[in-house]
Amino acid sequence: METALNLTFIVLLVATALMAVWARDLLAAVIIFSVYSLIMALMWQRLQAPDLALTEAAVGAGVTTVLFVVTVFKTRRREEEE
Amino acid sequence: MSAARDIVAGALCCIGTFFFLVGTTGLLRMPDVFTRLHPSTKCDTLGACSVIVGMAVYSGWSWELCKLVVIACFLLLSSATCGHAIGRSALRRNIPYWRRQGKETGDGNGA
Amino acid sequence: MATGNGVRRKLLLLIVLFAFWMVFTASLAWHELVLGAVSCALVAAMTVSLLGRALDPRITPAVLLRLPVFMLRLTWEIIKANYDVAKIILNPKLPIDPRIVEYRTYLPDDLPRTVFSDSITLTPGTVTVELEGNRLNVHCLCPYHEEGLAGLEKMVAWLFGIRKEGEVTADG
Amino acid sequence: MKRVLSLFFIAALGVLLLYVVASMPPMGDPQTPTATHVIPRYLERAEEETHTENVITGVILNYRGYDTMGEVTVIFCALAAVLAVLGRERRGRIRGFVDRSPVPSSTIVRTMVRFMVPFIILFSVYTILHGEISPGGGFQGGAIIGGSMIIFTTVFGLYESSRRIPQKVRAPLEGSAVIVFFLVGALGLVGGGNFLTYAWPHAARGLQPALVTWLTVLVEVGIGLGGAMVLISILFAMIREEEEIALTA
Repeated sequence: METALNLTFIVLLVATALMAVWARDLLAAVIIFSVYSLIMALMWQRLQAPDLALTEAAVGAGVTTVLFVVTVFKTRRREEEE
Repeated sequence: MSAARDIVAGALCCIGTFFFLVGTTGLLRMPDVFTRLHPSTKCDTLGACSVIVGMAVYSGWSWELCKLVVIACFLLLSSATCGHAIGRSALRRNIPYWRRQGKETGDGNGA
Repeated sequence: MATGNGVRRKLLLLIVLFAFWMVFTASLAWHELVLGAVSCALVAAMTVSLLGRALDPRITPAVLLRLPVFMLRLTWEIIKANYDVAKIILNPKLPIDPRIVEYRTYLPDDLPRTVFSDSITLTPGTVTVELEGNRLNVHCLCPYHEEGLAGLEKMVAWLFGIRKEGEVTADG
Repeated sequence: MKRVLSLFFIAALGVLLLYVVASMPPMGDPQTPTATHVIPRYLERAEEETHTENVITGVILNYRGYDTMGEVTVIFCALAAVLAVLGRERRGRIRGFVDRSPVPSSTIVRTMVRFMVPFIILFSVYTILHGEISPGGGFQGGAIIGGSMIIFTTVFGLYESSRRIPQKVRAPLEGSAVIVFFLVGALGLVGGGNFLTYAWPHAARGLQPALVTWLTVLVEVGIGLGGAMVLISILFAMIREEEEIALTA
């Protein structure tokens, strides 16, 4: 049971990381990255590191997402076709 | 007593999970932004709230109960506000909303 | 702003924040209480100007007393709402006929209106998509969902102690 | 060609990393020095040595105080770099908030944010002050204050929020994390101990535990305030340009 839960989290982490890298729309990438941060926060909690979980949730999912969104809107949002 | 409490708490958590499931199903089945807001605001809120109530039953009379109530209140407020914000920005961007067949599509500016 | 008014606001905010602090520290040790009082006073002094008009004329001790009853009634509405929405979603035919209806409320201020529209969002098949002045645009999932609005409005009016004819509806 | 090459490099790097990981002791191996010496020492003696109930805070601020001081400096440097590239928002230049977004913020969201922000700030104060007995601490609390101001700024605009936390308040506080940390460390020297030990051999013995606890709390407060101000300043610096363009356009 424990292993299954951990495995689910890890698979989700890898999946969101890949999706964030592959997303053509940068805004979508930022949102996916914040999902990644949330899963990571859950993971920290599971590893009994509530301090890190708090930091990850506040910084990873909250602050950096907004900073990334601001940056995305200041630059071009979509990747150009090759 | 303790067993009964466990059963009630477990049942509430199951109900919560069920509503999460329903909310996600609705999110996938609904046709447009506005209709998708309904399952995502309502079902997710009740789902989370009943999981929280389940935990409150499990913890019994203690400070944790107060904390859980506070969390539930914040959840209600924030999810309702988020639902409104998404709906409003969709309306402001003139995203047409879905109508039944035979009726014309709304222009997004009210009936 | 009258000074007496400002002090009343600060005290009210202080009390609410202190209750919040008590819940989170979960302790009655004296140093916790002193620390809490000091930090609550600090936060209240810093943020009281944020709340402005929303706090003082609207939130009174009577409102705070009525709040739990309101929450219970709202919870009942939410449960009904969810049952309803779940029934619609799980119906294979998906019997929805969405529309955006306009509703004019007699609730006077920002805060009652906000509470009203948030309750609308949480209850059967309705989401507030716009609030401007006293005009709300509500997205209804099915036509009959519209009927619940007046009852909710009454509930919110009861919470804030507003009578329908008694107060002039300020526009804007 | 480039793709194949980069894929090759990444694959090579991955294999190398996996190889190194394979030669590491297994995770949680009880035979490693970390598990035989460091962890028991922390768990057994942290409370009496650092006088903080939360061992993690004890480790971060006391045993590894130097590390944390370095981290705090890195955060401050990040702000310095952002400000060097983007520049600060100029005082008095923004005369009014020009809402260029197609969706101006709604009454409901505004009212809700008004009510939420005091509670969020109080929660972060709680997180900072209770860092030594429960999970949390300066970094987390600072991030939460920063988050609350970010919510406020996205809803009410840069004009409103920079009026509430003006630059002349923010600028001195940005370095508070580093300064408080350094001062507390130096106080340890004055008290007859080593830098950043929190222990004052010259002070009375009975005073020692309270002294250590309160110095730790002081450092937490410094880190919290500094971190929050750094985050807010970075956000303001990044939003600034748009608002100024909006004004001239």
